[in-house]
Amino acid sequence: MYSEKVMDHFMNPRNVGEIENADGIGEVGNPKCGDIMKMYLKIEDGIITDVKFKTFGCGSAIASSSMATELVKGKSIQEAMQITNKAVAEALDGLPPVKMHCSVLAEQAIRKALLDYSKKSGVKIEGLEDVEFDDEDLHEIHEIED
Amino acid sequence: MYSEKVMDHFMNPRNVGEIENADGIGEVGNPKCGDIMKMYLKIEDGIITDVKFKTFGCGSAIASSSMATELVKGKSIQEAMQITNKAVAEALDGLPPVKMHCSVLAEQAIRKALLDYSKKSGVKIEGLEDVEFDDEDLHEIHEIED
Amino acid sequence: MDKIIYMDHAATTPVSKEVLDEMLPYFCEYYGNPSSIYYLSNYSKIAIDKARERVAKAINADKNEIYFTAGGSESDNWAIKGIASKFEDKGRHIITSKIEHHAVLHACEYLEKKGYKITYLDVDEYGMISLEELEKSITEETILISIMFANNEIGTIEPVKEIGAIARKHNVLFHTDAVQAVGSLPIDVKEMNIDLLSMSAHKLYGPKGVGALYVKKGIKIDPLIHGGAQERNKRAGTENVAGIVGLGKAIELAYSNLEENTEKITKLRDYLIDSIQKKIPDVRLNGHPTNRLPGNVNMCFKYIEGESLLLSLDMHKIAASSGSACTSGSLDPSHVLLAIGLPHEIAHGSLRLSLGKDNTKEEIDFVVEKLATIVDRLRQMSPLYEKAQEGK
Amino acid sequence: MDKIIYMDHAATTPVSKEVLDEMLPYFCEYYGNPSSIYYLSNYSKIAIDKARERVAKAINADKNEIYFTAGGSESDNWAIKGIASKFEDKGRHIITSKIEHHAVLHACEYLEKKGYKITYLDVDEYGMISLEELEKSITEETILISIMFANNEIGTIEPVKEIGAIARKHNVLFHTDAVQAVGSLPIDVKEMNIDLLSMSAHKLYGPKGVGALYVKKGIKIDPLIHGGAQERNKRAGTENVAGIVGLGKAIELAYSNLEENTEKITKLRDYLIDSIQKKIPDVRLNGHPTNRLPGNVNMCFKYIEGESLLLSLDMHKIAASSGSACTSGSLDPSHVLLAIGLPHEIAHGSLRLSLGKDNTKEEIDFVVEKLATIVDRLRQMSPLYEKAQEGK
Ligand SMILES: Cc1ncc(COP(=O)(O)O)c(C=O)c1O
Ligand SMILES: Cc1ncc(COP(=O)(O)O)c(C=O)c1O
Repeated sequence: MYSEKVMDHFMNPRNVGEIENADGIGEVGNPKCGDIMKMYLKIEDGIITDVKFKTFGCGSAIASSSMATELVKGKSIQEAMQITNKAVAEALDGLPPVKMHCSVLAEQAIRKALLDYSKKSGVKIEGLEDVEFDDEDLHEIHEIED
Repeated sequence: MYSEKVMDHFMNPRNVGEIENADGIGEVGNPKCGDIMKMYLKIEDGIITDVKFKTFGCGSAIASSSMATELVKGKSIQEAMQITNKAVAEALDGLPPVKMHCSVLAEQAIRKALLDYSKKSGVKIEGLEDVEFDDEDLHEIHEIED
Repeated sequence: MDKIIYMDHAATTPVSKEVLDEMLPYFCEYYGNPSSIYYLSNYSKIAIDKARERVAKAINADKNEIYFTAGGSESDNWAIKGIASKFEDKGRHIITSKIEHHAVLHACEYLEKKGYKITYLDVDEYGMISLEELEKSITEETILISIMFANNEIGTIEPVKEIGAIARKHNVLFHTDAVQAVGSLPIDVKEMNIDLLSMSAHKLYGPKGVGALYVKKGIKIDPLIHGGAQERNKRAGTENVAGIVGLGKAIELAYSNLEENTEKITKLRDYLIDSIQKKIPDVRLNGHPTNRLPGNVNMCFKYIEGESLLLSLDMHKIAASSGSACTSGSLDPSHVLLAIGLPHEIAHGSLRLSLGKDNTKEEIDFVVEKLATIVDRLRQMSPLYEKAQEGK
Repeated sequence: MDKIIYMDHAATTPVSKEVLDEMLPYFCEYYGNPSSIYYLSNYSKIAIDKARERVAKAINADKNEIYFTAGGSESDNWAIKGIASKFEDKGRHIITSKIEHHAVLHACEYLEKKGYKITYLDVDEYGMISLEELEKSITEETILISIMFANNEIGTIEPVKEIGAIARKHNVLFHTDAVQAVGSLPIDVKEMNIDLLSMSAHKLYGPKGVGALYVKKGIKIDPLIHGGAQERNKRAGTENVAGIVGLGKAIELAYSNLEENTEKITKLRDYLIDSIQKKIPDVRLNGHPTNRLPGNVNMCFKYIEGESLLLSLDMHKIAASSGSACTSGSLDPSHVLLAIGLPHEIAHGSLRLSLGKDNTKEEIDFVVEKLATIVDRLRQMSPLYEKAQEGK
């Protein structure tokens, strides 16, 4: 069902934990739906110098979080903004169709943390103004056809 | 499906053939339904001294005819009149429910031959006056329940 | 000859050794429920997937167009009732033929009781439907045409591609009961415009109790069996994994040897027909002389009844079948033989010998020899024969 | 430990060696179609007959009350739709419960779309229906009550005999989905007033893809699969002979060892529940504490999600299952866990360990040890756990 990469990131997730006094924190998902991702960012001079996560969710949610942290670490804010759910899924060598929403969650967690940073720091981030985080719809996004 | 007796009477039927100048001939059944039995009787002094049959039909029709001839041979007319389809079936160690109509056919063939004898000879036979031979209904008689 | 001579392959076939070998691990070893997520279940999931691919390939379908079922009857019922239920608001008219298998006919009769209108097309003396009549019977209300690919009793092959074209032209769905055709005839659902196709494993050296329904991508159909999400939510129930594996292997084998087997079996069939006609008087070949299933021989032997013929053959360890009513205990002989115009008494004397890949010429010679003796014996006993002889 | 530790017997079971051995001859050797009349077919006919007797005996039914199907889902669908169709003129109301298997629920929902009225009874925190509520919901229109014998997720055993008595009193038919109960609990259809009962072979060490429906003598039901005259005209299709033989053997084995297995498995179950509760904090046992299936353990582990638990167990070769939505990709967790009143986030953290006759105490110790580590690891990762700890 899952690729080896997914299993590796699930069993040995990178960057688990919290960052005290994080510059940006993003939490997405909903316990009702069975997944919550919380992402902590440390940002210095526009560069994401550290990132941690905590996730309540299925294997691919945990793996997606882990992979997302790897993808953003050391990147500039603008680079991090380019990371899509597809990029997360591809970096994991793919996710089953019913699990694609986990990668969407990871993408949103990054953006929400960046939004939080933007609000706290007053640094404007292009493309973040009108993002909505609609938890309930997430699972529907990549439904299989029949 | 069939008892050994049925198979024996089917493979080695007794009294197959015709009797020239038979004293009574009875034909029952209908080619449409897949069975016809024709029975020939030789009757002397109220005793059935010889009997032959020809049958178009399934295995149990042939076996029932054969058994019926054995049962009537040497019997008096009154004894022959007592032979029921049940007696034929029992003598064959039973017939499958869907095949019980074959034994009914055999019983009717005997009676019809006796009726023919009665008409030709003028000898009255008790119990034969109001017999009807309804070919079409035969198959329905012993239908299985569901 | 001690071995049984099996000439009833249209009724069922033995499971090939190669097929059974592929099935075996899925009983005790790879027993995981395909819906479970742990590693053990991967074996069953992959096995089903492979079988689906094999089945799809055999009829030029897409993997996702194949749904596994419990056999031909379920597939037929599902196709007909599932489409009827889904499209009840669009129309309630279905067209089928008089010579369909009971799985189709009785499903249609059931729908008739529920208010659907069914047209049962006539067939000609060879068992072929008329394309003209078919096209004429299509109305605004027509939602489905269900015509079999090849008939199980007389072997006649219907003009499937032409039916498909007519269905397409009038925007009506086309289901074909291909239970007798799959494994014996080349099938291309795309080229033939087939929307739904039923098959059954046990007719092609696979196990009994497993089959499939092909449903063309995009076609909506209500499930017959609701429940779990198996078969992409279309057919619930824990999968018969071993059976599905068996179907996959069997169909692959059938199509990789198709030409060779067809040639061999067709030759044997024609030799069998020829030998019977030469040796036994008053016989009639039922079905189409050439446009018939490779292994199908169906003949009527006048003046005798089919079951007594079968029983006699059985005494010589020859397994065959008959369209006689007496094998089923009902009054009427086969609806197929009546539909091609045979009178009842002739239809009662029918015999079907259906050949398979392992039959031999020696077996055929043996069968014909025995058959001649048996027919003669039964005719000597038959009052109909007597009358006919007198008439001559 | 190299061998897999299988604790998902409620999902499916391996076929017992003894069962497979009895099945094997019916693939390649005794392959005759049971409907044929020649000698070869006697083997299959007799085999089916024997299986029918064994199944009947296991539930104290009559041989002629057993109809073979392709599994539990078909049996459920047939019972519900077959009765609904037959009695549509008498009434269109069916009573069932909120915790039924999807085979029952989705069949009922389908009927709802077709104009039937369905009452879905609530259950209490243990998963038990209320007999009072049941009786109150019966109307003039009610034709069928369908309540499961024992729940597949939480193991709760419903008051079947009492339900049967209520059904009888009000002259309503009573169907029970006994797929999880057959082979694990004593069943007497006569004493329990059961009119229809579904079972499936693969839950009791028989093969997948075969089951049966018990239909009490005299009860009229429309077929789900129309066609040939198999199963006394009630369920068409060439019989899955080997599968049926397997079901017969499996059920006989199950009931001849019932007491012994029940005692052993119940002990293991209670030991497992006990060990988990001792070793792991913040857990909750779902289902009835005592009135539950011998092998069923269902627990919620707060703050973590079920699928991640399953995956981690799988890494230790432990096979289990979960009521988490994530195993199916849908939003909502198990309808059963919601019906007993669990909040979504708790329901997402459920784990079902279902024990079988071959599980051992050593396996349980191993599983509990691994489980404790896994739960701890996942909780350390969980933002919910973090919040809860802060709150304390
Ligand atoms: C209670 C219950 N009913 C019905 C079914 C369906 O049975 P099957 O998978 O044999 O169709 C199952 C198991 O899957 C079950 O546990
Ligand atoms: C043409 C045709 N359709 C349907 C069926 C039914 O298939 P099954 O016996 O697998 O249900 C058969 C064979 O029995 C058949 O020959």
